[in-house]
Amino acid sequence: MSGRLPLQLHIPMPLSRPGQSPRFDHINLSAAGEVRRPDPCTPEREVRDLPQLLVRVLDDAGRAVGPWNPVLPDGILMQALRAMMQTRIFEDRMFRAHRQGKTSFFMKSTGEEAIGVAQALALAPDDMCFPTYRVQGWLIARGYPLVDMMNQVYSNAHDPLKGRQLPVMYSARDYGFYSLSGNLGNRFGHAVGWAMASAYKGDHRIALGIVGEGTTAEGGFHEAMTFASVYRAPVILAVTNNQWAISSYAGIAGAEETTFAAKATGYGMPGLRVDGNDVLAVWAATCWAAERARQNCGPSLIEFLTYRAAGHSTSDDPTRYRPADEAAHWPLGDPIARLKQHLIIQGLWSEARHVQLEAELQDEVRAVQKEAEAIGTLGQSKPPLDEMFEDVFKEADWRLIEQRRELGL
Amino acid sequence: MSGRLPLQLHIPMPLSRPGQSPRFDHINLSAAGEVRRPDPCTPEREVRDLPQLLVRVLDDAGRAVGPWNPVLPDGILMQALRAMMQTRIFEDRMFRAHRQGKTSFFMKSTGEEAIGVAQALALAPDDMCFPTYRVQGWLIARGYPLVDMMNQVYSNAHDPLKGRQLPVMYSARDYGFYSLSGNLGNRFGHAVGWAMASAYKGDHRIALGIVGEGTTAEGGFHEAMTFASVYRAPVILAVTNNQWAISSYAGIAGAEETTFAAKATGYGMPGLRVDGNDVLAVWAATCWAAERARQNCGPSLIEFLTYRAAGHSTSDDPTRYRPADEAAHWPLGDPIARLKQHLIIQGLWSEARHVQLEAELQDEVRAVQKEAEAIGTLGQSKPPLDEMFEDVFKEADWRLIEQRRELGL
Amino acid sequence: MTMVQALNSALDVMLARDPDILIFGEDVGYFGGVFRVTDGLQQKYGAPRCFDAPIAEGGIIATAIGMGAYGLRPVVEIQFADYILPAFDQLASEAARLRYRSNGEFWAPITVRAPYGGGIFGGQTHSQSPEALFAHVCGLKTVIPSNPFDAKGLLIAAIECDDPVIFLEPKRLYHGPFDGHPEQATRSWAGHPAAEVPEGYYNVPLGAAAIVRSGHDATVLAYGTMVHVALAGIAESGIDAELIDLRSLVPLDIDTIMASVQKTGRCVILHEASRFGGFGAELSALVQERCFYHLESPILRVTGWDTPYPHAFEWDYFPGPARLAAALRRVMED
Amino acid sequence: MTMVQALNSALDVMLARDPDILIFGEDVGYFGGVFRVTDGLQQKYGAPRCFDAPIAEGGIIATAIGMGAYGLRPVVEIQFADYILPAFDQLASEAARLRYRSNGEFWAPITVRAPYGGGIFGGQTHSQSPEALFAHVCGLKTVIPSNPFDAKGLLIAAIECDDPVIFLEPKRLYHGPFDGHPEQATRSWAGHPAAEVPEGYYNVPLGAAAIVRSGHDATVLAYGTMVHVALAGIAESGIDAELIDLRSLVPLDIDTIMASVQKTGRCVILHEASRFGGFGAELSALVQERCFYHLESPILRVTGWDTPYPHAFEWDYFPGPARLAAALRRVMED
Ligand SMILES: Cc1ncc(C[n+]2csc(CCOP(=O)(O)OP(=O)(O)O)c2C)c(N)n1
Ligand SMILES: Cc1ncc(C[n+]2csc(CCOP(=O)(O)OP(=O)(O)O)c2C)c(N)n1
Ligand SMILES: [Mg+2]
Ligand SMILES: [Mg+2]
Repeated sequence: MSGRLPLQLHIPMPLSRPGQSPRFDHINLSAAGEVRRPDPCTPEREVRDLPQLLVRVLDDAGRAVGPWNPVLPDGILMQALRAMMQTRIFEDRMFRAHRQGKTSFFMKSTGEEAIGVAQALALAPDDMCFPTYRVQGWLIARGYPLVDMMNQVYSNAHDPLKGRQLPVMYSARDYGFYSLSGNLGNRFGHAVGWAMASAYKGDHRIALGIVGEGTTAEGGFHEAMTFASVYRAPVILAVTNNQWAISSYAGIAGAEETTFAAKATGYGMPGLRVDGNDVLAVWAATCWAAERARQNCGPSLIEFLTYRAAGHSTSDDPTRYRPADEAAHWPLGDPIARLKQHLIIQGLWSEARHVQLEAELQDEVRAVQKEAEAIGTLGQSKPPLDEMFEDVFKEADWRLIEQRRELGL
Repeated sequence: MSGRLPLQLHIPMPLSRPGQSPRFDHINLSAAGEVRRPDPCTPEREVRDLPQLLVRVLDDAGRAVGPWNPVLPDGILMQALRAMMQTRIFEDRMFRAHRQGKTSFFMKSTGEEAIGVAQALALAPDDMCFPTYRVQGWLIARGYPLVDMMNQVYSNAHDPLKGRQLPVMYSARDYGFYSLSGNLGNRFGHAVGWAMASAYKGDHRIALGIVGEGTTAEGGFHEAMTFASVYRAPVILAVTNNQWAISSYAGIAGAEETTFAAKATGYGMPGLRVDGNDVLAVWAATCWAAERARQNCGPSLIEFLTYRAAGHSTSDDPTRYRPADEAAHWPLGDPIARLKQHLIIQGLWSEARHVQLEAELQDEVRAVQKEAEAIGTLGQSKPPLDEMFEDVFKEADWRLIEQRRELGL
Repeated sequence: MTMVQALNSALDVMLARDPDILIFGEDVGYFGGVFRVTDGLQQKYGAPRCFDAPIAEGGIIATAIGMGAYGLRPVVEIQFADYILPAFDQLASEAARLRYRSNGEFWAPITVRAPYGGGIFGGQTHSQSPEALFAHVCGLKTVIPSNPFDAKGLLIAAIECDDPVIFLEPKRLYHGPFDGHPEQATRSWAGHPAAEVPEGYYNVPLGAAAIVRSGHDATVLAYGTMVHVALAGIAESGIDAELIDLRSLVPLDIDTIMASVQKTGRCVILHEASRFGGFGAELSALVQERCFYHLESPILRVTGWDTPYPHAFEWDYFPGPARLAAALRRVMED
Repeated sequence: MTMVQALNSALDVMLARDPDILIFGEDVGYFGGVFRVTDGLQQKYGAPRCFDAPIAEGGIIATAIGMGAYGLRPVVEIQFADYILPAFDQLASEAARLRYRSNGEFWAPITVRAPYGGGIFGGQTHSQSPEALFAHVCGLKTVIPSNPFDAKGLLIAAIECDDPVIFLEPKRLYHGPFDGHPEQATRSWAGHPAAEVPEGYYNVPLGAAAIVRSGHDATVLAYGTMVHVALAGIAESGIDAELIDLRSLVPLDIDTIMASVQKTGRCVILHEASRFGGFGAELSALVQERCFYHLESPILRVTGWDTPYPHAFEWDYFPGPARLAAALRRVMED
């Protein structure tokens, strides 16, 4: 053993920090249209190359190319564009509302809107999404009332969650949106159980679980993958790799060593790596995995490659740990701009109409915000106080009844 | 969606149950010598085929063949044979001691002795094994006093663990054997942390973590894999796939879908699948992974394919859930018989000498058992009662002091 | 019936009644569980209704919660209560909170069964009593039967309950009562009045304690195996103590407890779990808060020590009848 | 110094003193932690001594235990105490047991820091106080400072301790004291006597409570943020209460508690965690067992309610000075 070099502890570090030039040369991209599209029921051993490739539909010029092009009706594309734009506007306004002291906390999905929006439109109304806080676009795409989202963010008297939850931690059963919560990754396994229940009942409904790339490190991620694989649950398991987990770059979750899609291999599950900033690719991959699930061929894992263009939350200042202009260098661009470009070259859209839609949506969201603020912002309006003691159990026991009384209720 | 078949919940089932003929046709075997041996520092993407193959050295005739043949000195092979035989004899006697009411519990590693024994001999004395209960062979190969193992099993006055632990849950720091415990998989991550500490200090020591195939489902397995991969910890992570986890066949842990070695792929870690009933293959794979770790090339995962020939523990009756003669059909045979055959065809050993050694070892173990039983079996001899209150903390606080007093000590 | 048979019968009855009930857990399928509680159920109801799970307690609970949210009523087994801790976050942060945080849109009507407690030389990882950890989590119910009749009726009530229930089965009672005298011959349930278990459906409501023995001089609060130990201890003490079997810790039958202590003026709490921060602390605090002016002597706790459960010292750790009798004599002296 | 600065200083001092100390956790490296407690340490000591961890709390604790077994003294951060639960099994079944079960061959000298408690509108998953769960586990120590001086000295003592220590940092106190009056202007630590923190090494031993205010008529037991709330509540009540800051729950300074209650004859316990099975239950039980004949009125608990921590109702949930004052008046009346 003598003569050997001493061991060394390796600590992964991103290629660039504040003050340095952004670099993304470590990220392998396939050309749009390059990756084959196997039949959705293909066994995993025949698609073991896919996790290292990148499924893309829109090329740099905005053309939809290759076998994954879903060839969607124009109406759907317009719906997606509108939902993504509305999501961005909604989030910007709520972010500012936080800065104005109107609530305690907020989170944005800027740059990642394609994912939640395309998934919401691609899946069936009675499927269930087990979301992260970064897919508010799902709710918006499915027409959940904006004013209720705002009431939740403001924890006001009309808050559909009765003031019990942190802003953004929505729950919307009728919109296929499972109860969100702070504990990262915990609901990935719920998605699998829900999907197993659907299979147990002989229904047709499938589940979609989502985690961020940072969250893939949690043990619960693996347990969900294992259960999904063992029981061939009709579930789509998605990782949104937006390069950052608060201040930790994806290398801290394992991205130095391989892709997140590659995690599928260990479970004999197909893994797709998909351009997450391309609505068409997100749509196509989601449909592929949904088809697989509905045909009893089992689960899949999809890594959506994207970039978190905003800070982690209102509590975060990303310029402390990454170059301020990093987003601008992200090789997969902005999902709204890319869909807009596609629609324009298809002759379906124009700069002018875009500007007009933007203004319309701004007005709409502004009006809704007025409505919500007329009810009240955090602390100025509240659900009834006794709601604090409801729903701990189906029926309150003597402890809660006594405590409510102690509080004079 | 109409016209589709309803979803169905898939529950994995083994090929044969009690009363049926044993079948192992689902297990893919490579021929001995068939699999290439890359340089230990080869990047994972270049060895991504290995998890589906099977590294074997001894062929069916007992010849050592192919690039993984470690070409060991005869002395080492004899040491391995002796340790494996002694392990089997020790375990048989202790199992019987349990049946005679001399202790509360016992576990055997019958059929899997090659793994712990070869690892113990292949690694350096100051490396650390984070064991399962099924590698008692490690201690025996390293010369841990048999009488102390028995004293532990009997929880008697000389029990090195002072009666605090269930039988078999040894701890033997000086023999590179980390404290065992019942909670499956919990120490896999300790192995990674220990290895990281060695790297942090610039030392040369590496760690070996072991779990059963059933235990790979635990979240802690994944977290250990993730940390090992992210920090390139000098650790060997081993899965002993003995086909059963109590009554659950390996399919319940995911074996229907892919190999356990394939789990390495998701972490960008090489994964080896190795004949665990072949001392030479276990040795060779362990050395390969150790070399990789010592050269700062990071961790590896090794799946050792083996078969749990005995019941899970003294509490188990395997004939309730698998064919009674399943072990006899296991395609990779018995590790002792195979090494014996190899030594015989090498001209180093004979049936007669084997019988003689067997008798010697029986005598030796019997004598040791007498010695241990002279101290006492469970309940008839005990460590001092105040040991119950020691080592909860480095120094007992008032609660423990008072409680000791309450007990009249 | 033994307690194992009673539990099996509860599951059998419920599987037959409600197609939305299903069972899974480590080794519960073909084999019927390491303690045989699910014996024969896979054969009778088919694999999708009673099946083996991967060894991942967190995954088992997470999956059950998802199924519960879909509308099923999963009953899962954790092989030993000691191994429930990897799932603690799923229980405390998810199952217990789902209804509250979603304003009733989703909930987790799951039952988590686990063999529990010591007395079988299981050592530090097969003997523990973690009930205090669950009792502190708002939104979980915790139930612990002490005999076959209650076991069946409480398990049925737990399965029917729309809240998540932790159902802890004193494994030392599976095959017979145990009064804390290991030197005596093992007893079976045969002939015990609480072993008269109807074949069919019935339930024992959660939140109702049972007065196992009425008495005038002191109150003993116990649950699980300790109910039997308490009976022996009371007999050995010669004191006319009232014995309350809590049966469920959450919801807790505070009225029965208060009425008894207000009558007797003395209270001893008996549990097997370690003392510091154990459930006995909550009982002591409650009794003290509500019966202060009735108390004639300090409430005492007789419990496991503040150490892990040590293999060789099982009966030194286990709070047996002698320790209870001593405590009863002490509360009477004061 | 603020509490954040004091904690940072403790880590800085210890990294400089002992090369076997290292720090890791989510976002603690380059960024310096979401609460900035490790700010500048990676830059000063290099990446291997202060680095980011994958988001896997169980993995963080497991890794730390392995390092501890090797001979290092890892100090890990869990980003919020709420997120310590995925690691609960590693803490309770491994860290807390390693020394015992290996007869002292291995142990886990790890320190687990976590921001803790409410008062910052963190909602149900960024506000919890799980201390009772740790206090019940034999083999873990639990420490909760209430001011910058103690925070630094206790953290140093925790790092030096050869047992695993859970170090809970009341996040509402990070930048200033908080007496439970959210309607008043936020205060900073500047000018507070306990904010006078020496730059260098010192420690505050684990297991020694502090008498924050001496008094004759009643004893208030509190820790963390509640120490400040208690001071305000006592002032509002006009009662001459003695206030004890426990500082560590395990080991608990039982002597100081007993001496005080035996003097005052009355006791109120204040904590932010939910009541049922909370640490207040253990305190109540201990005081009752040891001071029964000195007690002139029931020991009361003023605590968070038995519900999750609700975002909109932060100040209705938070046990503020008015509730303490009312309890003090009640114990005086009786
Ligand atoms: C169990 C748990 N650990 C830690 C946190 C604190 N936390 C909140 S978000 C976050 C980063 C998550 O990163 P990622 O999974 O990549 O999702 P993203 O925010 O990038 O969408 C962390 C560490 C938490 N909420 N839950
Ligand atoms: C966390 C945990 N869950 C469950 C158990 C109960 N248990 C003990 S051994 C075992 C089976 C383990 O199977 P495997 O990992 O394949 O190891 P093997 O026994 O085959 O060597 C189970 C479920 C346990 N000890 N710990
Ligand atoms: Mg991310
Ligand atoms: Mg196995």
